[in-house]
Amino acid sequence: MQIIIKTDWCKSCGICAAFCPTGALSVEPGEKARATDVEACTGCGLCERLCPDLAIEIIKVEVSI
Amino acid sequence: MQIIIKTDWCKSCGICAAFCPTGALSVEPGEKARATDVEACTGCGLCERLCPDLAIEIIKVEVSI
Amino acid sequence: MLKLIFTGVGGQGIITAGIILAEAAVLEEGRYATQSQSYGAEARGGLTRTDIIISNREVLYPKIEQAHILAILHQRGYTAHTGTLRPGGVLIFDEEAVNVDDKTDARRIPMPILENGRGANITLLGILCALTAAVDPEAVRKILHRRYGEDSANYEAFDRGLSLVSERGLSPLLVGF
Amino acid sequence: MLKLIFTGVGGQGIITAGIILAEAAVLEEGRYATQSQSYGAEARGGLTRTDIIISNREVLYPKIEQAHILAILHQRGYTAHTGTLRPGGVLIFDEEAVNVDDKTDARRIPMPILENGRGANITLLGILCALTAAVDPEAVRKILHRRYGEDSANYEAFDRGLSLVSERGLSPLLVGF
Amino acid sequence: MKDIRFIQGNEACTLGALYAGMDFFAGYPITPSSEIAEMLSGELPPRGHTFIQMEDEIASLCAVIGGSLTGRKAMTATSGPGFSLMQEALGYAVMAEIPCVIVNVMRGGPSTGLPTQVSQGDVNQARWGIHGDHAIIALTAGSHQALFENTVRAFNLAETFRTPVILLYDELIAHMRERLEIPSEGEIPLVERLMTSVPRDVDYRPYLAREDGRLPMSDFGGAHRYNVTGLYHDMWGFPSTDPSVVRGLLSHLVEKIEGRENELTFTREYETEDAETLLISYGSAARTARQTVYEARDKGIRMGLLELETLWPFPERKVRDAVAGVNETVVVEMNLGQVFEQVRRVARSPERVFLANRIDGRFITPPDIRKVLRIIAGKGVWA
Amino acid sequence: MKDIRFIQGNEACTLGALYAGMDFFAGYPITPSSEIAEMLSGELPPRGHTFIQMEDEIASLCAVIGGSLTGRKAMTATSGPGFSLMQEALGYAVMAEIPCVIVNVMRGGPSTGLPTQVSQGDVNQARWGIHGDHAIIALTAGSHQALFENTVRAFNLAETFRTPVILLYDELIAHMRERLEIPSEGEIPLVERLMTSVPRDVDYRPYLAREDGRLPMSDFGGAHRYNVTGLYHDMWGFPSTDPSVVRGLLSHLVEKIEGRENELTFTREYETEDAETLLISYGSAARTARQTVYEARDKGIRMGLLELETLWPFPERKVRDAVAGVNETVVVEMNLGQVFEQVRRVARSPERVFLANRIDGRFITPPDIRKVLRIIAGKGVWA
Amino acid sequence: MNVQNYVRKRFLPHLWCPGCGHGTVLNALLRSVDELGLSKEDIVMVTGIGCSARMAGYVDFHTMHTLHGRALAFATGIKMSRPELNLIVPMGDGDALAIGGNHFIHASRRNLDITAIIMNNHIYGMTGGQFSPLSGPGTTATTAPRGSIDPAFDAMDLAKAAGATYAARTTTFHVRELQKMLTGAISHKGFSVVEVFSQCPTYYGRKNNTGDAPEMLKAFRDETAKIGSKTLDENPELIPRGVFVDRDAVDYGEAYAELCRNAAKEAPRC
Amino acid sequence: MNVQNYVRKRFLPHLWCPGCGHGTVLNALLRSVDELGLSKEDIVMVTGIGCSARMAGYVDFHTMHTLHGRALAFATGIKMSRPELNLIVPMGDGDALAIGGNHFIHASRRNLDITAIIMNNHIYGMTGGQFSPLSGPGTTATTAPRGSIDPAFDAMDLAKAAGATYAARTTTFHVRELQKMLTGAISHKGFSVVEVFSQCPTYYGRKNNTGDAPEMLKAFRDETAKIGSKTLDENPELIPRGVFVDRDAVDYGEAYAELCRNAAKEAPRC
Ligand SMILES: Cc1ncc(C[n+]2csc(CCOP(=O)(O)OP(=O)(O)O)c2C)c(N)n1
Ligand SMILES: Cc1ncc(C[n+]2csc(CCOP(=O)(O)OP(=O)(O)O)c2C)c(N)n1
Ligand code: SF4
Ligand code: SF4
Ligand code: SF4
Ligand code: SF4
Ligand code: SF4
Ligand code: SF4
Ligand SMILES: [Mg+2]
Ligand SMILES: [Mg+2]
Repeated sequence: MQIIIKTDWCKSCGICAAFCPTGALSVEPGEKARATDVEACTGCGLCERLCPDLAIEIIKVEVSI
Repeated sequence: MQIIIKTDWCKSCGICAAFCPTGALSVEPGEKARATDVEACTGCGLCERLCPDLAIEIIKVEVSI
Repeated sequence: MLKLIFTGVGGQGIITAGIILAEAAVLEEGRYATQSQSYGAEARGGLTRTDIIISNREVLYPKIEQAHILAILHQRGYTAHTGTLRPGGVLIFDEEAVNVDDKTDARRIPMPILENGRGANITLLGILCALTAAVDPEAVRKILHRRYGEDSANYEAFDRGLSLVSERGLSPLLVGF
Repeated sequence: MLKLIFTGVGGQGIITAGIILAEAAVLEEGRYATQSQSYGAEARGGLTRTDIIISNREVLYPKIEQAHILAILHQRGYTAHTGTLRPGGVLIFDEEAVNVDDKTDARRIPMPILENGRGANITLLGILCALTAAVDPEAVRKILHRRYGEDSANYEAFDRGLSLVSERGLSPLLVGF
Repeated sequence: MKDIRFIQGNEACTLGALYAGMDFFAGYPITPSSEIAEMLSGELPPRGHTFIQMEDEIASLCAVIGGSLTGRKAMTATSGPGFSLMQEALGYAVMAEIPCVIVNVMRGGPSTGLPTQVSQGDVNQARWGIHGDHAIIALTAGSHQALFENTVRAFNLAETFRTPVILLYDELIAHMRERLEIPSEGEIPLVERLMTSVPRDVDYRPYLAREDGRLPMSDFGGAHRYNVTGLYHDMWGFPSTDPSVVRGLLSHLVEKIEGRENELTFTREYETEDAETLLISYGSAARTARQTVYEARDKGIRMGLLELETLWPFPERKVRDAVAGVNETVVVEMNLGQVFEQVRRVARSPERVFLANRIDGRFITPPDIRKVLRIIAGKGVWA
Repeated sequence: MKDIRFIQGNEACTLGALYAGMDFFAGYPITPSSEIAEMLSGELPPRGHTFIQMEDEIASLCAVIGGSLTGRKAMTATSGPGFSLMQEALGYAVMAEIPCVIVNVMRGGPSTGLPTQVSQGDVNQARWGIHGDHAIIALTAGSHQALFENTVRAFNLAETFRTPVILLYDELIAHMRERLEIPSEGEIPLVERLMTSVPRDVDYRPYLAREDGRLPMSDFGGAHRYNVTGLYHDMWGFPSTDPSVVRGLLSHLVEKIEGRENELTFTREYETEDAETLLISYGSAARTARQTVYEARDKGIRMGLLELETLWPFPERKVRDAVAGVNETVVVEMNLGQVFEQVRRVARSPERVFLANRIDGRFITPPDIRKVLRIIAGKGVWA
Repeated sequence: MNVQNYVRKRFLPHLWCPGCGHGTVLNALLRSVDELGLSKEDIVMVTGIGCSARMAGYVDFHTMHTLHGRALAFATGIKMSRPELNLIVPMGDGDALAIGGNHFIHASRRNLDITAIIMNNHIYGMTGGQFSPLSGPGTTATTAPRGSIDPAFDAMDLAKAAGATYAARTTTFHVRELQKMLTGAISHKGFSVVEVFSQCPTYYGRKNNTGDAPEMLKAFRDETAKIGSKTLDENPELIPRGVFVDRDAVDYGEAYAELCRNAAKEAPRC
Repeated sequence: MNVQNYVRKRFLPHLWCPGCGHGTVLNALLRSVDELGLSKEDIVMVTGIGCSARMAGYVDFHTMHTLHGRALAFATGIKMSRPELNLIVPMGDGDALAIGGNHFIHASRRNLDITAIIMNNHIYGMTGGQFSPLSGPGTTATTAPRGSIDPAFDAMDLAKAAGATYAARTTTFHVRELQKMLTGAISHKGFSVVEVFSQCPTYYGRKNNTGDAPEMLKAFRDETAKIGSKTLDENPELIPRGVFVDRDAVDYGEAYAELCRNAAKEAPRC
């Protein structure tokens, strides 16, 4: 899973972190969103849809075994 | 029963005559409405309500025996 | 230049009559004409008036203060517009519906116009054509044809007007132009 | 006449600070003042600027081309408005948030203003009062009282500003008037 | 064979619009303009063109703007009350430079006024009804033939200058019937929309004027994607508050019209060569004025008429020159002197400019004019 | 004790309205006027007076007219786009002679233009935005103190002349904060509605003017039943197309205002006594002009300022006389020269009248004026 | 009683065409006013522009003839100022729901105590017979010579959805029902709407070959049915008549008065 | 896919406030456009004036930013001229239903194939927080400092009553549902409306103590329920979400094209 956060677009609203089901993201007051636990991300895509600033992109990386 | 037709207000539309249940009224083409059969009038008041020109007044005359 | 005013009440078709007359002059005889009408709060069912001016050159001022011919189909028209007839003009009116007093300095021509019911306005045109050099009857017939096709009622009404003039023994007048 | 410009971004409260300062001058000290601000498409969350002019007589032209004092709480404000400071003027800025280059001909006064979080704008007022003769600290305190009642956070923020000036060993300046 | 009609002015306007290639009409009925919509509701569908009756006048002009932007020659028609309601959208058309034609058939105002009577009271509103600085083109006509021609001209100017054009005429012209000879195809040249030559996928700038001031368009919804707004905007159509952009755009909007007075001065002259008294008039009032001139000439009086067909931008030079050559000028109109004020403004000797007018809902008569001529030593009378 | 405030212009206007006795407000928010509605939504209910937010500007002015007719001092506030939408209802208020105040806080136009920037572009629209002939009163102000006073004056004039009064001021005044000293009660006299003395059940004629031109009113819904219409009407308020009624009503509507220029000329003069150069300005631009005058005087230049507070009816006599006494006149405004054109119109030597203006959404500066003064041999520049 | 007591006799006979249903609406309204025992001084009638709007000229109430489509906005101002007056606002179908549609839905939403009457002749009468948003597909009109393609509003649905607390529909044939509904609407506290199908023989009739006024009334009789009636159940293509909404909800004027009372208790502000 | 392909990158980050729901509506709309496989050239976006209206600046379609309340009227002109284009008209709640209410109901009535999106933040955002006709009683706003007394419209009821053939409501919390509804609306033939509750933390939030944007989204989650769900049945005070109308009816553009075809068969007229 790849979580791309366009920090120049992010406005630190905190929505992504508040609703990420797995706690993969965090937004400190006044700071941009950060993927603090990429491992936890299930790629559900909720954050990229909720973000009002089009600032997140989730890319599912195909892991070849 | 008294049928008062204000002929200067009547515009000869024919509505009163068309719907008087007892045929008490008649309106010849281009002529004002006339009470042609006052006896037949039951005083139902339909004509005075239907008239778009407020041209009819029905007065129920109390007949003292 | 011939100036005509028709007046009546809504539904009598005098505006249409005015248009047909002017149309005949313009489209069939290559002349110029204007037709205008007055509206008012009372336009509907109320008094109507149409002014027709026919001329050999462009008509500028389209309102008529002094008509050569005034045609009246309703008493209220007489009261309201009789003053617009020029002294010595022609007053055509329905002999049943309109009472004309003696004060008007005009040639009075009573006619049973309204007798023709819905065709009365066309009858009026017939009378006018027979009575004046306003337009040629053929020109009017062509317009009637364009507008109403073969519907014979109109031609009959028109011919009735033409013949009324001869029946009454009236000879053509020279007015206007 | 003293001309001050405050600049920052939406939410830092610099417009309120400007109003309080001018209000203190007008309502408590009987002077004249104008306060105006620039709006723009970016007003919200974007760069804001307020111009305050304090004078002993009526202020006519309310915009400032050449400020005596420029207070900056955001780097973008520095870039955009540094040119409005008159040569030799006073530049007060947040020492964390704003980088000031050497080119500006001004007395530079870095201060830990934003440290005070939501009260930073009031701290700025304290600094200004201690540093200049703009308005008397008591006048500002009265306005704070009218606006916010007893809420002690504001007085603390204000006093923090006052003491910052002495802590840093700065002495009052004579600017304007 | 000549195509001659005997019709109302509203029909002449409609036929003119069709001749000009108008293919989009949106409107809301109002006396004395309704015949235009009525005729078009019959004429446009068989041609596959758009007729739509909207919920009100505001929506009508908005729809017209939308239609125009997508490549149509679009028009609406109304009268004073509806025209008042259109001012906001009219300002949008000015700002976004949308070619379109707005017909205002004048009736007596202010307010509901005299719905079925003649007046020329909306001349100044046509110029200044919009908020903010701007320039506008407004034409008028005094006969059906001229109305036809000026309707075509209105569309031509709208396309040439990428601007709304107002066609003002009065109730008398609207409802009177007279002869109209329809010009044959090609007899009046048509200005078609100037399309951009910028190819697809290349940066098209909808608000970048060419050297001659014209702005090539690209049908909205077509090859180029751009933005249209009523805010001040840059050459791509995106909002800007940059002072130089603002100044540049407003100057462009005004200059493209006010700066082209020459190309926009349409007048007719009658018996002016040796005139000592000049009448200036327009619309139906000019008929009375011309009649008066002819009657005067018949009596040997040297009178002439300058008939204006452009009302805005006001034909300053033309009027100033015409007035300069005569002893006195009488402006003939059916309002309190809206064009009269303009003539006074541009005349070198305003004290020799007089007003013959009528404001009572009745058509102005030759005697009304002669009365003023008789008392010309005095000033304009309200009669 | 003096009641001194440090507030925005919109608040000063609101306080002026309350001082004047305004007890009915209907409006629709728009930048830069919204603070007026916002403040009133707090202030009117506790007084038991009406505040209502309507669905749009059209409805707002209609409601205001309804409120006024029933005896209220009623007002609405808007900006260019909303004012454009109000033109039809404004014409109704003119025609039906309904006292009310319409505040137009000007922003950059045309169209949506520059919503948050300063402009004075709506001066001519205030005069001519309505269709049909008419007259209108429009006031303006260049400081909060003056704005307060002219707001009160607007209500006074509305009542005196039974007419809508437009209060035009600009975004700078609206949003800038400065000192306002609220006059004590009675310090500015208030004009209350002139009520009819005709008793109940006696024939009351709402449109019969007294000898002094004033029309006593009777609260609609009260003792007298009459009719109100936007059509031409007789003295009872019933529609009429009689030419003499029409002429009489229009003349009355215009004369009651245009004929009272004297009573309606409000200006301020600064340093004009011995001035050789005269600035004429109004609204916020007059602040810059006055500043420039003082700076010039400091250098010994004999410059003065005539500040207009009445925009319409244009104070012709006053301006003509003022201009006559100086070498040159510079009109200072933030538009393309709307008042400049008026000054030129009335000046005896229009070629000595120049324009210093600004049209880019920025506030006009003393250097802008000085630039024009320097090149005064030339003509007004658009800078 | 005599309805003629409520009219301005000098303006009668009125200017409506022979057989125009608008006169019948006037007739019923006057009877309703009489039935309610309202005095002429208690009533303000506000109209817009249209044939319907002429009504303001004929009734001897306080009358205001305003702008096309805006009557309810004017009435809102009057009612907010003088809550004790009875506001009656007759409108044409175009007046109410073409240009006036926004004021209609907002007046419905606010629920200010005003009675709106939609005199629905399915046409723009005054301007000469253009189709209205209530004409419906297939209607022939001067701006729809081949028949309109415009779907029609159902005024009752719209009133209800927008928030009107009383809404009823009938026709000029059903004169007793009409009077009852008008009485119901005027007595109702809150915004009430009565839609009356009204015949326009001059334009609608002529263009659509309906026959004369009596014929048009017969059509009203035959093409409508009461809500809840067996006839309607069995003939769902008929147009329903009856009271569609009649509910209690706080009237805007009351709510505003309450707001004022509460606000007055606060400390003074400015 | 990447939503960023559909935006004009030079104008981003956009000017909406942090946490503003309007951005989420944009986000969902772009995904829906992508899902439908529409090309940027096939889409015309028309907006009015308001924070919502800024959307036209950000999307890389044909875009028109018009006048407050009038977007649907402009869009009607465009669609009548170019029926093959997809018209998308995002509007604020004030834009759509205060000043724009009339165009909204008439566009619904006509059933011209346009997709309207009501970005309902229950407030006038752009002008600084005045109440809107969708705010509802009790809402605090800059023009309702003591709480609004204005009843609110139900946009779904209104759309339905006026004739819209597709009408759905959801919130910016329900982002998948939102995308689905937008896709449904755009593919629908006829007039479609999607109402999206969108948070305005700056004005609505601050005035009404709702907490920050995430808190406001939680409220959307907790105070709404799907039509037909058990939750809604059990908690009728919740606001229903879902598709309220989805029906077939002749689209105005088609009807007009048909009219033209038939008319063209007649003999020429003038
Ligand atoms: C702003 C404006 N637009 C248009 C008109 C023209 N107009 C007058 S009445 C009317 C419609 C009349 O129809 P309706 O409201 O149904 O009333 P009716 O005459 O049928 O009773 C129209 C379009 C006007 N007076 N004002
Ligand atoms: C004719 C007109 N009236 C008023 C305004 C001011 N105005 C701009 S946006 C707006 C309302 C914004 O609210 P909404 O439509 O709900 O959109 P939001 O900003 O909340 O997204 C208003 C009243 C205007 N621009 N034009
Ligand atoms: S939702 Fe978007 S804008 Fe908000 S914090 Fe997360 S990444 Fe940033
Ligand atoms: S994709 Fe889902 S799990 Fe991954 S960060 Fe986003 S919300 Fe959390
Ligand atoms: S209904 Fe009235 S107007 Fe019609 S004919 Fe009878 S009396 Fe006359
Ligand atoms: S009252 Fe009844 S019965 Fe008598 S005439 Fe009238 S309708 Fe006929
Ligand atoms: S035109 Fe129709 S609505 Fe108007 S008065 Fe005549 S019949 Fe009645
Ligand atoms: S004011 Fe409200 S609606 Fe507007 S951008 Fe900010 S949060 Fe969004
Ligand atoms: Mg109707
Ligand atoms: Mg909103």
